[in-house]
Amino acid sequence: PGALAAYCLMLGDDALIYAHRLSEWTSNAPDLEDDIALANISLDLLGQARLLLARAAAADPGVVPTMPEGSPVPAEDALAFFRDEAAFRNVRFVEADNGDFAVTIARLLLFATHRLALLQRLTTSVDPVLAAVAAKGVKEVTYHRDYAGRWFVTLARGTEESRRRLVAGLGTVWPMYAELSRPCEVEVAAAAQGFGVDPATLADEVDAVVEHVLATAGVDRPDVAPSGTGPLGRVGQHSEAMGPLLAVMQVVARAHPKGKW
Amino acid sequence: PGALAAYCLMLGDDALIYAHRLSEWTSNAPDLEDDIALANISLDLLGQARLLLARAAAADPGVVPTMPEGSPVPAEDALAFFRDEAAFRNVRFVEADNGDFAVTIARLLLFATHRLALLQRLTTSVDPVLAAVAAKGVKEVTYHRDYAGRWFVTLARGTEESRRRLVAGLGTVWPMYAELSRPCEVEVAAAAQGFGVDPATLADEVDAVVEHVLATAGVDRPDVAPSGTGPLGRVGQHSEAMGPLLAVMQVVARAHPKGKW
Amino acid sequence: MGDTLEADFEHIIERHERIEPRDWMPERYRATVVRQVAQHAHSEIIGMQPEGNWLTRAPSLRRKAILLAKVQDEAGHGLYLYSACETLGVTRAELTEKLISGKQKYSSIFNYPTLSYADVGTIGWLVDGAAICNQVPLCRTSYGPYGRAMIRICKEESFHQRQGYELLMTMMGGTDEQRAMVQESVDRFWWPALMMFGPPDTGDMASPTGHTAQSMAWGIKRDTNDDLRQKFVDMSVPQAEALGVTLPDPALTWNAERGHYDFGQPDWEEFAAVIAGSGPCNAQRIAHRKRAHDEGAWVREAATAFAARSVVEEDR
Amino acid sequence: MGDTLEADFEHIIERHERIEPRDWMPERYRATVVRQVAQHAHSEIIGMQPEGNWLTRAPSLRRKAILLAKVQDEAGHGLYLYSACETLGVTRAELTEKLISGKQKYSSIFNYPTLSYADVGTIGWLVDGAAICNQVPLCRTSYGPYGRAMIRICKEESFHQRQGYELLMTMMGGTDEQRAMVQESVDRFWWPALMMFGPPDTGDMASPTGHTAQSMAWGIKRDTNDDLRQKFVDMSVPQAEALGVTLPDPALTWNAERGHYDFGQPDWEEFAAVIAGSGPCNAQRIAHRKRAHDEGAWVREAATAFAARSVVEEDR
Repeated sequence: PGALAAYCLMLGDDALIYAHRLSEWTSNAPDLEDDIALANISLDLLGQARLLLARAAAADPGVVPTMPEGSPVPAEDALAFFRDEAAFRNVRFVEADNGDFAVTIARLLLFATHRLALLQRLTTSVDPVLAAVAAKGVKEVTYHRDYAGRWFVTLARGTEESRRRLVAGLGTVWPMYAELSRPCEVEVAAAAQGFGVDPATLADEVDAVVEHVLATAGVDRPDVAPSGTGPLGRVGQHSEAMGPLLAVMQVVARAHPKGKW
Repeated sequence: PGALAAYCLMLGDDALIYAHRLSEWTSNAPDLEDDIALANISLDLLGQARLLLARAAAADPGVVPTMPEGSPVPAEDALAFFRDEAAFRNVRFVEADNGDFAVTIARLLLFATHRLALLQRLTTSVDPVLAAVAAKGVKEVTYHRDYAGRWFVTLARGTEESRRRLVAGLGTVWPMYAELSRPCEVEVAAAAQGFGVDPATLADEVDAVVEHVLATAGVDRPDVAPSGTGPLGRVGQHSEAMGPLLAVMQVVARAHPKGKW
Repeated sequence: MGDTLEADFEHIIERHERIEPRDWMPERYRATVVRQVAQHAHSEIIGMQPEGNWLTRAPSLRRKAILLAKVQDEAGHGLYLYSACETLGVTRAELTEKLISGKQKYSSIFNYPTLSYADVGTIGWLVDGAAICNQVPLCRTSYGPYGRAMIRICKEESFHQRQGYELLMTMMGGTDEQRAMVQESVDRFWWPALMMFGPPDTGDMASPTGHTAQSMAWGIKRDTNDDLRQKFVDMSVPQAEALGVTLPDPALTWNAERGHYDFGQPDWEEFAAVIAGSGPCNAQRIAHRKRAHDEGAWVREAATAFAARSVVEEDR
Repeated sequence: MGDTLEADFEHIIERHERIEPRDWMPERYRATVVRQVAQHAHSEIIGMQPEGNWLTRAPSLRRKAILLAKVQDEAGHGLYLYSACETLGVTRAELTEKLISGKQKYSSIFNYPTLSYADVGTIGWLVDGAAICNQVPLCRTSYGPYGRAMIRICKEESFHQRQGYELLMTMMGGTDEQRAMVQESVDRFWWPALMMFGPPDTGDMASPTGHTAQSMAWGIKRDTNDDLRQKFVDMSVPQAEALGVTLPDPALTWNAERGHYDFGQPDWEEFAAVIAGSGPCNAQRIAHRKRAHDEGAWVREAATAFAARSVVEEDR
């Protein structure tokens, strides 16, 4: 596929799969306010996913799976519901189960910090659509990061148990976190062509923000090895969590390839 | 469908769906011995399911979903993987999540006690296949019941926590338990025709065994209302746990309707 | 002095004005409002589950977004309503405890399972539709905070109802399987929706506790169960026709004399069983809420401890 | 006297007889056997995860039963091997603790994910195949309980290998998608399977700790890594041809002079990374085991408490 389409797919899939995971919190959060906040974050990311998948399809219709003749399924849905696992381009970081609230907050902090830095850069993308999506996303993800940051510090400095869980949760998500800043070919090409960003160039900035939150929380950087080497999720090699996620996510859509919803 | 086919489907679906749930314990049990025991119980029930689904298909080929031309999928698999939710005839009791080990043991005790009484009667079924399946099953399910009974008493009389969990677990599974002994039309017809059993006629016998285990464990019968009235699962009205279970169970088979495995 | 207060209270009620949190009110009025508002709040919270069940399986991204926003709105409604209760001196924690222990009820409708994506549409159309019939009059209810919450809630509910109806309409324009799915869903939800208005006001099945009469006198309730049920049926029949589905009631027919539809009675024994705890999902719904609440306890405790510590640190 | 004991020990080793639990043995021998048997036991237990991942998605009931029985066998192997360790005075609880804390290792292969149902077949064919090459010589290993456990295990592993190969063969006779699935799976597992024999015996990548030499001298190990790897390649190439898949090694070619296949080297840096904890699934595998172990703690405690109480009651 074209580099722009590939790049939009990648960013769209991150948002789509993570939105899916976060939506699993609905009716399960520790308090009503958090149920609402997590649903809101999920909705924002779902919105970003829809715009990015639509942009990918517009930039290169070849990325959209072929649907049976007469199928009314729009491109964004063909991409979300009719691609097989290996065609998804999200990082494995967003696939894993939510774990408890501490794991969730730790992952959200890392994800939102990275994505905010990325979207800020993308506001000057030479692709006007991408720039517009980024401009909208910056506001949203700033809130996501702040929400996660506040809870991160609260849990770290709350009770003994919350601190224990937070530290464990950070350790749980940390091994896959490295994948977000490990550049894949698509990102390198996207950066070279001026519409995308090489995530390696964001690492310092992201790291500084994360360090600041860790310091405020009085939590050490986890001393754990990264999970896997190479781009993995970005080239379609996912974790074992992805298959069951897609089985559930795609089941109704796939049962009705000519369905209207 | 014919009454015999409908009856075999029903008993086969109970075994199939419960075997599926129990297989989820694999690599997750409290100790290796229990990992092995639960896998063994799951395997026994899976074996019963295969024989019963095959009997259903032989008794009335009309119950088997139509597969695309040239599909090599055998009848037992067409039934397991290509029926939609509403065509499954298992009780909702076997669909629910496993919960913790206490919930699992409580459900296994109730399920195996009921099924053992049922299979013992079915050894004299006028259908020779059903009688043979039952004769084999009696030995298997006797072990299942004894395994569950031993753990039930152990947990009840182990630690404070294990007792608390066991009592809670029994309360969790109890509301749907009534469904097993609530006769549906198919069972009434099967009993009238001599190849099946009206589960209402088993209730006293099953109840006596359960009471005996409860007494040994020093645990009271839960004082909770039954979940739902009428046959529900037996007429295809399942619980909300069934959809996601089938989404996962059927995903690979459905992606390859002409696949050979 | 008690007499003056009571007279003032009665006076406000008579003039259809609002009772506000700081106004004097009879203890039974307070208890009745708390019970009704809490039950409504609990219904919003428990009501997140049957629809939330389809969030991970929504068949299009647009529908996933709509559903997520809707379930989120229900959480928001729960939030306003618990706040309205708090103005009467009851905390959210106390109310949650009463929900989980079964001491307070929620709408019987949420004890039915959602078994296909069409149920998301049917809940919007019929269940939210019935809720609106019940709730619009409550915008004028005598207790101020409740009435104001209801204004906002009704606005959103009516938006949800349109979205649900629109989903069903879209599905009816899809494949045969989709149309069958919609019909099957409507078949399952029609009677439980009628039950949402509560037992008949008269006859054997009428509520013996007489909540309705007292609540109406106090202006907490504004219409009888049967009136609201009739209004709902009259509203729904032409909508069903426009949709192309059959409502599963052979007795349903236009009565020109009355200017209303005649209709059959729901299975009131089933209703009684559901209210008594034997609905298909009662145990599951409460267990879900209890699990989420219990699993969140350490988070709420952490927030409390952190807030307390922050106050201490600021004081230094 | 120590000299006599040591001489007896050496004598048994030289004659390729078995050391039994009650025999005297040097502390380093004991430690080495414990380490090796524990690592093998851990590999069986962790090895349940990648295949167990497909239990709920097996595409036919026959395959579901085969897979469940196989994963159950792995648990059984773990059980024998932990028992063999226990004859050397180490408890299963201690070993589990060492696995969870990362103090003891398990086979690097299980740090790769299973991503399609073909992986179940490929693990049977290649991974169990490589395991058998490693393990058959261990049936003659010097420590008695280990050797006897290996005899039983090898018999079952070879059954599993045939089942895995048969699954792949069946899939190759299926649809184009299935054939592509098998090829993709073999592409992912070939190199990690070669790594299962450990680093080369000589050269830059050779293990600096020299475990191999000492273990061979003691008869705990019986062949070098490179010999076993060669044997595996020689065995697998004709099997791949019969299957109709391409092994992903352009250097793979028959060397008539050597009477063996020449083949390329795996990415030993990747191997080092996986051993160091950076495999795609290391963290996940350990976390899974830890979670299951932690969640089972109350059950094991209950069993212990119940057993203790039963003893007391019997004593009365």
